[in-house]
Amino acid sequence: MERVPILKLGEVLLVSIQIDLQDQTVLALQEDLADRIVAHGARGVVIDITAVEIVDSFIGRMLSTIASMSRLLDAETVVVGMRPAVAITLVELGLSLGGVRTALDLEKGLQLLAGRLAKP
Amino acid sequence: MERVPILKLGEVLLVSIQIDLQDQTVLALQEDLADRIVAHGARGVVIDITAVEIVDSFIGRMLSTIASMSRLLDAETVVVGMRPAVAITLVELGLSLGGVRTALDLEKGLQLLAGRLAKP
Amino acid sequence: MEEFPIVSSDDVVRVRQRCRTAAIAAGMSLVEQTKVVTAASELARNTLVYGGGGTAQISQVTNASGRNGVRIMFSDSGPGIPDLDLALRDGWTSGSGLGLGLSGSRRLVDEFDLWTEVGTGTRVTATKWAR
Amino acid sequence: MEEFPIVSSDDVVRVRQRCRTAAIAAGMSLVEQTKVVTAASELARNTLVYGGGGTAQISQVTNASGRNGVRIMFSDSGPGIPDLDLALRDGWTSGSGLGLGLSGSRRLVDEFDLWTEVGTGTRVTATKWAR
Ligand SMILES: Nc1ncnc2c1ncn2[C@@H]1O[C@H](COP(=O)(O)OP(=O)(O)O)[C@@H](O)[C@H]1O
Ligand SMILES: Nc1ncnc2c1ncn2[C@@H]1O[C@H](COP(=O)(O)OP(=O)(O)O)[C@@H](O)[C@H]1O
Repeated sequence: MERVPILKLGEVLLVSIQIDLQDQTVLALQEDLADRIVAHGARGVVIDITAVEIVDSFIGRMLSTIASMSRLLDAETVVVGMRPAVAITLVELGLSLGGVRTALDLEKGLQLLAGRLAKP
Repeated sequence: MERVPILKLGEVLLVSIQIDLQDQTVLALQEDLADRIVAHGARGVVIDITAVEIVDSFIGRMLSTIASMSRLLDAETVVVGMRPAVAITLVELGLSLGGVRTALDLEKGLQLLAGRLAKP
Repeated sequence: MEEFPIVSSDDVVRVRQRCRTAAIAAGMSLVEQTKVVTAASELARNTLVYGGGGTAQISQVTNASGRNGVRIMFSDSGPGIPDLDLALRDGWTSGSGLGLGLSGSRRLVDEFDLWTEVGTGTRVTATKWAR
Repeated sequence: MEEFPIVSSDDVVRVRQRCRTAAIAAGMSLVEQTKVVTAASELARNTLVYGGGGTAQISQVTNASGRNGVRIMFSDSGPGIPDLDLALRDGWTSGSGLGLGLSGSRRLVDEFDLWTEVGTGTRVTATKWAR
């Protein structure tokens, strides 16, 4: 099983998904991220899905789970780079990703988190 | 039945959960805390769950109840030290602990409260 | 027509890739490709998780008016679905899913057919046409 | 296999501890352990609160492909559950709970089976496999 690498940029963890995600890889990523948030005291997580061609209900749930789980660990998650075709498909599939913050691209996502981290 | 001790640090009450919580202990803790917040005019509550291995729906509800109850008594609650595995499990269980503030550890939790208490 | 087994979650990934290739070959737009590949991913996972493994078939099809499309079929010899109405409902799952696989993939394609028999198995056929 | 009574909330704590030991012995990751112990805690509490007390069984199991796991079973001779669909719904409680015990613990394990008969009792069996 491949693992998705997690990079550290100051107080933010950056996950850039570059592979076609297998279900086990998705579960491992959730666990790895939870561990790393606590280990580094990270305050933000950016998940870059620019390269992700489809988000089905399993991957969609991963995004929601990561957002909720990181909130419990006092970190905020932003999903960046969602392709237009993926967004349309997600809606038709019935997934609204309610609690998940999104931004257009990595830069906007980091800006959004920086705004939050500036606050005490 | 064991009781969870409540320590006083200035305007903050500190609860460090070191035992495997029985339901009665949970209920008693809620009541003890309410009494102590009022008795000491406490402005903040820190609940340290570093040693807590699982949070099920009963314990999760206690955390929400304490947060809401202390807000009504003009004190703010921060839950600190949640383990990564506990956060993932809570999300899958379906509990998001909406109104509960969290921080990485005791130090960060106290900082967060200090920021609030500094304001008039 | 291509046929291959679904016995591990690697195979679900492979189904997506083959379905994408077929969708491109059928001349689908990017959105159409994304929809049919997403449906294939949902159905393949069901075959694996609930059907206990099975087979995927992916074919290019052409209709009477010359439109091209992709047909995906998933069959297993698993337990079958006792209450189909319930299973096709948004949000209903017998396991730990979101309950959007069947209902959602039905919305993503143009034709959707589900045959199931308790104790025998399940076969889902879905077709999407290029516009 | 270990069996013990659930007649007080002490016993719920003991179920957690025994379930943890079994989960470690099965080679589960920390997250897997936490999930199965949390499920056990929910189900044990239901046995106590709604079933009026009962029995817990915790066993280590191995499947055909050699994977290890933990199976937990809770039985009581309580009132049973009149509407199972309702009881399995997120947020539904007949008492003062959050209504996440059954639905949530089902999500936390790999196999979940609930047998109940009004006037006879309830038996929940849940299995989680180490990855
Ligand atoms: N191939 C299958 N064999 C047996 N049961 C199935 C199969 N596919 C789907 N089901 C049943 O239909 C239910 C709904 O499926 P679906 O809408 O895909 O949601 P989910 O996959 O999230 O459970 C499943 O929970 C399962 O009970
Ligand atoms: N062992 C049992 N015996 C009888 N009824 C039960 C049992 N377990 C669960 N139930 C019923 O199912 C409902 C939902 O249970 P659950 O999802 O655990 O939520 P909660 O425990 O918060 O009520 C309970 O409120 C109760 O009515």
